[in-house]
Amino acid sequence: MPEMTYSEALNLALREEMRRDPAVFVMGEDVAVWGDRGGVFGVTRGLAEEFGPERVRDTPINEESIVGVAVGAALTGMRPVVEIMYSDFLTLTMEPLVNQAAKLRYMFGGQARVPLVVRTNLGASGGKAAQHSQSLETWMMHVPGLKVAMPSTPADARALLRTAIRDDNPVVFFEHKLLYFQRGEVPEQEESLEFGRAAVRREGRHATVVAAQAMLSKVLEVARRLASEGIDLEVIDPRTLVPFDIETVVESVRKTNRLLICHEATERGGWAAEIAMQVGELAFDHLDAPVARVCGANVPVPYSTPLEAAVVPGEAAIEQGLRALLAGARWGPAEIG
Amino acid sequence: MPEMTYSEALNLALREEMRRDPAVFVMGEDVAVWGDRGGVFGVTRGLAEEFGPERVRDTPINEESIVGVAVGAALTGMRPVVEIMYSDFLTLTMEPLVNQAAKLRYMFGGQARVPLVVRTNLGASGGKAAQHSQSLETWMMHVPGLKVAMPSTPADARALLRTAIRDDNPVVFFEHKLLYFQRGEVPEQEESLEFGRAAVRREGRHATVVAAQAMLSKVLEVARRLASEGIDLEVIDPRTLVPFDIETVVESVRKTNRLLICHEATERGGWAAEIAMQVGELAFDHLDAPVARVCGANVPVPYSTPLEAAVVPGEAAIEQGLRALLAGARWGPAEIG
Amino acid sequence: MLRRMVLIRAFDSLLPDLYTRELIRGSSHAAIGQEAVAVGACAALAPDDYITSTHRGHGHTIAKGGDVNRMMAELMGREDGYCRGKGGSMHIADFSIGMLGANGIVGGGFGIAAGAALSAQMRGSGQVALCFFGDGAINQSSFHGVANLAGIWKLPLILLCEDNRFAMSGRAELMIAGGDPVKRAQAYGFPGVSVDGMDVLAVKAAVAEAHERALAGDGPTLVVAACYRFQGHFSGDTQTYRTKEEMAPWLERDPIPAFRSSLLAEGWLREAEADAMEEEVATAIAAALEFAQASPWPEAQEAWEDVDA
Amino acid sequence: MLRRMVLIRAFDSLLPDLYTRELIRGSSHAAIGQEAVAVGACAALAPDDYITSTHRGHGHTIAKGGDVNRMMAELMGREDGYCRGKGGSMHIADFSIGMLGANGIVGGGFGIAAGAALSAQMRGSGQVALCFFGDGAINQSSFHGVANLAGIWKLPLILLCEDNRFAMSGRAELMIAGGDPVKRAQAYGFPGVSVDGMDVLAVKAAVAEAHERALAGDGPTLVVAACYRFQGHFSGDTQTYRTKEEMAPWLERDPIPAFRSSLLAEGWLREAEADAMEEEVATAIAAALEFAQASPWPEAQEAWEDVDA
Ligand SMILES: Cc1ncc(C[n+]2csc(CCOP(=O)(O)OP(=O)(O)O)c2C)c(N)n1
Ligand SMILES: Cc1ncc(C[n+]2csc(CCOP(=O)(O)OP(=O)(O)O)c2C)c(N)n1
Ligand SMILES: [Mg+2]
Ligand SMILES: [Mg+2]
Repeated sequence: MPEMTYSEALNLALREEMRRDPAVFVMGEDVAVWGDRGGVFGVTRGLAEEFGPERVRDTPINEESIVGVAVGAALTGMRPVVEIMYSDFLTLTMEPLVNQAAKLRYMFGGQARVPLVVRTNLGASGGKAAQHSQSLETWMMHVPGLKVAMPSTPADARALLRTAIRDDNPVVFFEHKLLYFQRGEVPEQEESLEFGRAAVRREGRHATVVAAQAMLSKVLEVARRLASEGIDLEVIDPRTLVPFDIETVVESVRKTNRLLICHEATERGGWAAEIAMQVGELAFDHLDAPVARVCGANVPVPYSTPLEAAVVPGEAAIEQGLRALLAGARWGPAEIG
Repeated sequence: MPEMTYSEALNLALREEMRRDPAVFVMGEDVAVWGDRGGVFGVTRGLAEEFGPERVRDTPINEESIVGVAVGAALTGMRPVVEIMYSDFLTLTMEPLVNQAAKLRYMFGGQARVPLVVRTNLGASGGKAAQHSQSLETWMMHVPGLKVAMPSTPADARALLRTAIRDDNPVVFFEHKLLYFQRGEVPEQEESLEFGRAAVRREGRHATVVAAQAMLSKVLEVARRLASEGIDLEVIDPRTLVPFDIETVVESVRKTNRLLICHEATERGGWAAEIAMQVGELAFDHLDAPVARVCGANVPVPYSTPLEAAVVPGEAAIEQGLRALLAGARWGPAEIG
Repeated sequence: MLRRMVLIRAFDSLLPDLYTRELIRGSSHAAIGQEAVAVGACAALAPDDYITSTHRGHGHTIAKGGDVNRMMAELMGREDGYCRGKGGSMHIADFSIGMLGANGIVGGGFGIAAGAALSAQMRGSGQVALCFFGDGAINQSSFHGVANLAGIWKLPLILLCEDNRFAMSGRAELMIAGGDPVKRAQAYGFPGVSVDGMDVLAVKAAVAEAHERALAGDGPTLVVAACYRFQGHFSGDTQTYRTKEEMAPWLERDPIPAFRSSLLAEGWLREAEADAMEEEVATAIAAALEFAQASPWPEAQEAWEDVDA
Repeated sequence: MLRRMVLIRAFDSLLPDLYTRELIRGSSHAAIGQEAVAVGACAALAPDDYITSTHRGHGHTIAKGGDVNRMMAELMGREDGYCRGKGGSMHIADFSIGMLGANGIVGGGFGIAAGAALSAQMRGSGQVALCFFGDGAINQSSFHGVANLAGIWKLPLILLCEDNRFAMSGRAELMIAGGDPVKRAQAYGFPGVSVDGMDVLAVKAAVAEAHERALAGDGPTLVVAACYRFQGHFSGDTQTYRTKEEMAPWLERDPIPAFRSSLLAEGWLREAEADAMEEEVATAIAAALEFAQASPWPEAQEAWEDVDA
């Protein structure tokens, strides 16, 4: 299998889908002409050359209209894949995304289809500070009518983006800044990956951990470390938040009896709670300890290195959380301050 | 104690605070000239007459600028109280609210204060359909730097709005459409009500229910009904979601050993999960059954009477949820369809 | 065209009574007095052209050729409604006639219309999109982004502003900086045209010209149609924000009798034909009421359908 | 003014090296070539007037009288930085001099500036607010709502567009419908003024006039200053979107030597004074570097402070 970066894998999916279906087109700020042509993180690189400026559209700086116009195009036969440069700028697109894209089909009694993909990235990385580091995927999960993907590997990035583009519903597709230039194997063949199928990234029996993207690699690192002490973690990558593969998590918890959920998004009101709630509903009697979480602190993301490191869960915090879970004690990030 | 409507109680709080502090002013669509002067739900009635058009400002239809400009005014010595006619239109204000109001103080290292109140209403009522019925309070709860209030009675409406206006931080103040014209006693004296203090609306020992606003009255009605069967519910109204009075809930659960959370907001990713998670963290060993929830269905709010009634939790759904909780069984709204 | 105007008037005239009888709920907004704008504009479009509408959308739907039976059934929340009862007044859509939906969000149609125009342009379909919006909506943020995009991409888009002088209680002259909405077009480098919105033929002519520009690849046009909302914003609006005196001259310019008289005077229509047409409309409306009331209520479990495609 | 221009140049010239040495992180954007706009504009303001800035904000802060020591400490994420290390380049603010913050959101300053102007108007304080923004930002939705409000409320607001011809790779002439941003003012009924942004005195004069209008209660002015970004959007920008040839004529019009020469020619400055001033700036910059590096790192638990007042 060829190796490529996450960014290249996304690029490949776009290329394949644009070749396959002339209705697919790309639109966003600096997606065509920027850099060596194609997006701050290179995801759309070379597409303008191959598909021309009609299908790879640089827009003015107006996120609201990027999504708003994409909704109209999606309703009328096109399959727009738009890029919002940072997920913080989703705040500017909530009206068309939430009041229009997510609801039109429903409000119109099934008349409409909205095959729209909104690609963006989340997460803190290297001091981008509070307005370029947010992880807003939980908002989207709370909106009926939106699907939510968050791939963690190059192979998944390509396969899930492909699925997203073929989906007749609006998909918010969250990439992670720290993953763009990480390499991984990607199958030669185009592969389909259905939404709602979690990946068990590591099997184990002492506790289950759910984590995605940048948190996933930290969790796996901690798992390797704990393995040397004979602690076996099962690590699950959800891949999509809507639909969410709760069965895989529940099955794992039935085995391990302990669950920790780890996300970078702000802890309060974040999706860890939703998963914990569902696991409680479905597997309460199998839980030997309360579901635990290690999540982003309830503060905006600060700039300075030591501050950023304090609020984004690192390996130490994850390990501490896991040890507490295994010991049965309570642990929360508010206490590490 | 005089009786008045929720809307009148809010009006009273605005009036009192505007009299007290010349920095307080009101801004929004149709808040001054509409109807008998003052807002679709009458909350700002008569304020334009008393305080003049400078301090009670009708704006053009542009929610983004209403909040955006209010942030600038709040930073520079004023205390704006803005009205967003329906909380669905908060989607248009997320950039100034989330990226600016919530974060400026933090990003600027404590230099700024943002004494801003954004008043709006949530909930379904009488067929307003998908774009005028959303309950988006959980989004706000997930944003560090925002406080979130949702009063359930006229007395609380007045007291909490007063506290919100005096707070030096941005507060998103959710009213409920179905409450505006409900009456209740409001103390003669101006009363302070600190944020983060839940009200125990009914004491009981068999299960705890957390609910606010329109759900609260339904829960209390069900509680009355179950009382005749000897089932004693403890009912807690959180009053504010941020800060949240988790102690009161935990204390109650220590006594009742069962918890149900009921909100109108979409179930998936809603705040019931957050409260359940925290209770799990703090009182896992006291739970005799998994925390349950009866919440809005994971669909947009439909128009037609039977459809709307199906997706917004009614007394029957609440009762069914409670009976299942007391019996230890699992219950979810997906199953009532 | 006269028939459609009369049909709109008759349809929207039912609303207060339907509310009183609790046959409809939610919010609905009558376009009485503004019929010439909807009908004139749609008369200049091809059947497969797109329109987007507003909260005040019944007239637009009828003008584009919508079915009053299904509209009425939707208002009553019934199974045979355009949206199977899920939408109500503010979300009526009929994709089969290019009607991409009313919208409960002021300014919500800008992106949809511009996107449909982009789609038509990319597909080379020769379709044009027309966006109805109010004098209030021109101040909405989404106007700006869409006007700019339409300008640089020369989208086949007609921005049709129904300037009925009010946005709820907000007077256009107080809310629109610069006073006249038509000035906004120049800022984006495309033409802005003012037209008498009480004159259906004038509206049609202005939109036809904009339509030609769009098809020729010359991009968008802003058409501002001066009109007036004869009734309250919605049923129950006390209208304390305006006086009978200021309304009077507008009410005198009612577009329907005006158009009828001119058709009669110019011999396009005979008195008897006109009367027959009005009777026919009355019959259609009565039939719509019957159709709607005979339509079943949706089943509760349908609330879980149509979320995903 | 020349001193501040030179100081901005010197400050922003350090950025690439600081990145290489990993002394700063995140994104920062140099205003090299645009110094005349920041300095000319702020020179026309009173000390207690407000400004809002952009992602490219170092120049604005220095021009308003900011302290390069605290700026540099902030860039390095230290305790003595303007934001105690929480903000970094894109969030530097100094409320003591009316500098209401840089902003990471393109268009994020419009509401803040207009709100400050509204506040000044309501308090009768005689302050004016100036909003710096780019040719890219004029297309942002927030421009529209704020321009409209400022127009109808006659806010004491100066909208200062730094038209440096690019928004990252987006060329102003391709992205701004209608071509010239200055046209947008007319749409809202207030004046739009074009000025040579390479000429600090011209900028100062234009802003002074807008300032007078604002104080007289005549409302906002849009000032469009034509300038050029001499360097990449940020460090690491490969600038494939523009050619050396098109840059050359702009680079020749460097505002600093131009202003220096004219001051010398007109006798306002002597060569020796100019050299001394440049040396003094070099010393100030060296001191800032030293100050910042000597400043302690914030403690981890400070991350939990400053969320709430
Ligand atoms: C985003 C948004 N803000 C506010 C409203 C409430 N609202 C509904 S109609 C309306 C007035 C619209 O005025 P205009 O655009 O002139 O249309 P008209 O009602 O005159 O037809 C308002 C403020 C809304 N539905 N959506
Ligand atoms: C809302 C938003 N969209 C996109 C960006 C990414 N971005 C940062 S600066 C910039 C270009 C801004 O152009 P302009 O306003 O002309 O300012 P200049 O960089 O030329 O000074 C872009 C697109 C952003 N920070 N915020
Ligand atoms: Mg109007
Ligand atoms: Mg620029």
